[in-house]
Amino acid sequence: MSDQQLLEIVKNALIKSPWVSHLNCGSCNGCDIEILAVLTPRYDVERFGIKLKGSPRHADVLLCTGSVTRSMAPRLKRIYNQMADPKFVVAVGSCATNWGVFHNCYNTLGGIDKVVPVAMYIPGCPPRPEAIVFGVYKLLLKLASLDLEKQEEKDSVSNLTQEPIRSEEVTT
Amino acid sequence: MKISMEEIKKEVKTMESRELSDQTPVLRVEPNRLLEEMRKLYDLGLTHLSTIIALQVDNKIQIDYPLSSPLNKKLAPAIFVETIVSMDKPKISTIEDIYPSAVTYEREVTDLLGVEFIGADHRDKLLLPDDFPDNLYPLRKDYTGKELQQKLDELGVGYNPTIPLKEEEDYVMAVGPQHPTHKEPIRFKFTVEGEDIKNVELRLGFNHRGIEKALEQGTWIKNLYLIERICGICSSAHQLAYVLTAEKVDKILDQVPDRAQWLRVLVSELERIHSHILWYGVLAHDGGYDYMFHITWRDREDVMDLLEMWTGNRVNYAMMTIGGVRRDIDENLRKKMIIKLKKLRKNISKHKEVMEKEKTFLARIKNVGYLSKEDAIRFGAVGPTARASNINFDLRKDVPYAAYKEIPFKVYYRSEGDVYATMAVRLDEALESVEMCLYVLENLPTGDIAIKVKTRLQEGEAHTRVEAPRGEDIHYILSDGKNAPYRHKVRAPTLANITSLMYRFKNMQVADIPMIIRSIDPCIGCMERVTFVDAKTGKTKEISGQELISKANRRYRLNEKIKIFEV
Amino acid sequence: MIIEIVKIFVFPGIAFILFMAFFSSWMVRKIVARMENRVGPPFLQPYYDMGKLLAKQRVYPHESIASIMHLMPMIQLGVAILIALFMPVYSPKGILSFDGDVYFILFLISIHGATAYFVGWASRNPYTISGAGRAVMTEISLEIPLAVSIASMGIMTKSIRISEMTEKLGISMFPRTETGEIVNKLTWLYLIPWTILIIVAIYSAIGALELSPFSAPHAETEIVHGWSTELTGADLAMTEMADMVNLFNLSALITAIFLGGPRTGLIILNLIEPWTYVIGFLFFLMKFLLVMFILSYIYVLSGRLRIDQIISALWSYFLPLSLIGMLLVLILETIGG
Amino acid sequence: MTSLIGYLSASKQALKNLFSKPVTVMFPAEHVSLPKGYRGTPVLIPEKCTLCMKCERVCPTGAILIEKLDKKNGYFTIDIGKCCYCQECEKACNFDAIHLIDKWLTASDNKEDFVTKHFVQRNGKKKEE
Repeated sequence: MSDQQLLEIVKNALIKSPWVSHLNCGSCNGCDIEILAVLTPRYDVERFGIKLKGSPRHADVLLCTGSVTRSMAPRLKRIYNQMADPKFVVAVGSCATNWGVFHNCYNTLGGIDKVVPVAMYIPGCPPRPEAIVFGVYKLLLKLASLDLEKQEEKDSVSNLTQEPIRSEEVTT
Repeated sequence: MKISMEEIKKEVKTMESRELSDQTPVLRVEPNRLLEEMRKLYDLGLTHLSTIIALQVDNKIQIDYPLSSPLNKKLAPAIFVETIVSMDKPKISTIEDIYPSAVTYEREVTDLLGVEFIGADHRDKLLLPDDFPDNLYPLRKDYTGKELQQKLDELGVGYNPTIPLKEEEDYVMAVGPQHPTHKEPIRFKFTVEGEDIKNVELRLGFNHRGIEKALEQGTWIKNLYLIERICGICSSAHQLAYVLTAEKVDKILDQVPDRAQWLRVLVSELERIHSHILWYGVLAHDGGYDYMFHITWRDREDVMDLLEMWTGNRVNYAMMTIGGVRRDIDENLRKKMIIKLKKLRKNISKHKEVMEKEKTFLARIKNVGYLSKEDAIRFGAVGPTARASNINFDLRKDVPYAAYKEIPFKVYYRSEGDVYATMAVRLDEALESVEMCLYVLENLPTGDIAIKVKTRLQEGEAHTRVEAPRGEDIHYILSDGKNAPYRHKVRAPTLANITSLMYRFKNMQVADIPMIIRSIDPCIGCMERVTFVDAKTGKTKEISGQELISKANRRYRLNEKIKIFEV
Repeated sequence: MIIEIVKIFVFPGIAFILFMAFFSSWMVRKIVARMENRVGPPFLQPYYDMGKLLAKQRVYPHESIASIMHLMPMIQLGVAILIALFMPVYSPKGILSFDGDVYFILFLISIHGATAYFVGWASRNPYTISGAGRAVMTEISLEIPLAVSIASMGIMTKSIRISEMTEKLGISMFPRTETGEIVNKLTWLYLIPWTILIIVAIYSAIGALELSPFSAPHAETEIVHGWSTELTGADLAMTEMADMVNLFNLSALITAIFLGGPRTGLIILNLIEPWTYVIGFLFFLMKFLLVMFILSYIYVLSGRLRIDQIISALWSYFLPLSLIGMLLVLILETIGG
Repeated sequence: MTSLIGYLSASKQALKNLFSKPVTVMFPAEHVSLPKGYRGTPVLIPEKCTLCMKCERVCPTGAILIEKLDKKNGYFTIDIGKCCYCQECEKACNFDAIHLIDKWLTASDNKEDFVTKHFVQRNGKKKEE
């Protein structure tokens, strides 16, 4: 099997089984309870293979909420570094997208993208659980349409050729 | 035995006494007599310190201590003790020996306004980031919020901080800021021996955004929505406290139509139902009982639907406005709500039946995290946490606000004091709230839902205490007649309960951590809305051996080997 | 020769075992989801999960011992598959079978706990170390009740070999004369110890699989993900797969020892050889699914006990229970034998 | 067995759930109905807008930005990536020019998708950029 075919399989598997981890970077809890609500029977994201994992090491997608506070910014960066490639960050809520209602608060930095690269933004205050599901679903659609012939898009899916790394970061 | 307000006023030597806009008596005492008078008041029965309100007035710092009594119903409405210190090197004696819960409030004041508390031994940062500059106190009037933001960005606060890679001591288990138990950022540092907890330390401030400072920049209307986002779960409780306080400041509280007051009660009670169901669902999840988590959250969707149908959003309802509420209920919606609430009542009774019987789950929550009645009073526990420790106190009953006077309901309290009792209290309260909602819907008065209010409020100051789902929530506003508050102080229930929480870990195990943390229903978003500054960068403090021993002794005596807020 | 190779690698060997493992993992998740009134994952979900995990990058934390963290999950999977080769699937005899293989399996099951400990220790993280300690404590506590209950079945069937235990289950307790009359009048009393022993065995199996109420080693809300918190990529895939295979193993073991495995029981069919195997396989599947259902039923309807509660439950409740079962078997053997 | 009574009370419900249809709404295949009055995306009707700045003043998040070119012309920008969906702008507007509609599936990988910029001409024709 060629490298290309293998990548194709990996890509498909990733789309069918994104495990998410959740991080509150200083939000009001509104988005957090809606993220928890997507697991529950009414919305049940397990039918898409989405699982909420406690350990960022196991996760593929990091759901971040809230405008990043000055205390959480280094922790967010560190948790992002702990995750294994391929990894994606989704900003949930208006304050995670673009500062939102906290733009006057001195101890906040702004959207998640000021600290780590963001793959998908889900505006809403808070977004409905369906909107969160839709956001993750749209991220997967974006992955599915990646053209693996191109090097940079190939890199974003997998690091198959990469040797296992030793992280300087330890789990908090 | 039960002493009244007039007698209290006679007992205390005051410099002068005045009243807030809402007729709350303020007793101003000299700073050097504060400790003495506070001790006298504690002995007279004013055992509950709600918070410490500090603000800069001209070149002085005014510090208010709202006191009340959970046991003596005559003293349930708060009374303010006030003292004034000068701005340069402000100093005042600590009251943590009398009110242990004052530790957090005092540290908050130290961080935000730079007041030094004489006699208190831990003065590290509580809420502000570690690399926050020294001698910069956000709540002083030197900078506006935007200027402060720019200054901090120039200094690079939060961009390049140093976090230790690993704990230096052995057997330290850190819970948070990212941990599956607690979705919100807070950090507990547990020193464990095998499975037993030996020590616990707490670091707050990960969710500290600086809302109180930002409120001074907004307008009375804009602030409604920032206040709402202090916490997404108890959003309407904060909003209610804010609008009631603003109405008291503007002296229009009695003009607010009845229907508006009843609808305020309705949204608060619906919020309480959803918050309590959420809470015991997550408690079941913490206990590994995922089945109950899913079932309770499935049924919670009903109340979320109700709120969405009425208010247009599932979480931040934006219902309150100064002078009334924003949306009315029509006949069609009222009927729908009654049908859904009756279904909900049946479902909550089912949850109650299962959760109070399942033995593997009960084994996890019974006799875990015990808090006695004496300790609950001493550490200033509020809300369901206090009611689980046999304190019959509910602000809705004892200091009625909005339309609670006209609505019949029962206050539930239990004597066990463990996690099980907090669960049982909340289950009962959720059921009672459904009954209250049904009563409100069936007896809703007709009339307007809001009155027109000017964009600027009158000068004045007022405070309101509201029974949020988690307990007493206090808002204080000082208005100088402009279109924004001069000072707005918020104390959320979690900050009052966190002191008692630290004592609950005694003799417990690692596995009990999530259940005990859950028992007070912590809401970190609520707790850390304030502004705090102080940083000791590069300075090392030398302590002599004698000092160290006396400190250690003091800690041992006061806290029984459990350190609070040592970071 | 070819048949042997097919047996080992295809049916009922490795390919079949992995299929059954993925299937049982999906089954448990689906039953749990449906009991919670949800839809649950699609049928191919475990394949997607494993495919993705195998391709992910491996990250080893600062100061950890990478070789142990890489090797131990592989050992877990290898051991799990080795156990699975002993399971009788279509005929009372598994691929591997020898005298004393029951005790060999018990030994192999305990290896899982030891490897878990090493992974947790090598990760150098307070959560993993705590999880590792809990895994070992649970493993030790459940091993003895499980061993006692299996040994009692051995006494009942007078055998220490899975294939014989499967074959003789019931027959040795119901010895008949040539005309078909039951000799021993006490035989129906054997149902009492049998019930006690199967309950003990099922709870021990739940403990070995780290499911609720004995899920403390993996307690998500306390210690993140227990001993496997720091595993990433292929290492995590190996442990997850080992867990899945073990789910098959323990259900199949209970099916074989307590329910007669692929034996058709009272139904007597005179069929030519391949058809007895097909019928046997179907019977195995039915019993297997029943055990799986009971496992997930207990799993979904119980909370997670604390580690000290687990230990005291297993030592002071299930161990005496299994000993009572054994005693009853011995008494019946003495009186009736 | 350790908790037979507890099991019985929950297991009846669990077994009932097992054989009944799940309550899951099969989003995105199934349509999700929103209640009347849902506070969704704010949308401007440029013909009605008079650039009175009232909504900008009242917006708590700064999601509305009005750049006036002269007395009659200007750009009206709404950034739903900042919006907190409080409906204050709809309430403040005297000309019914801004509305919160029931559009809510707005996720995107590009922040610029959230910004809509309208060219507003008082008593003039609409022109969209």
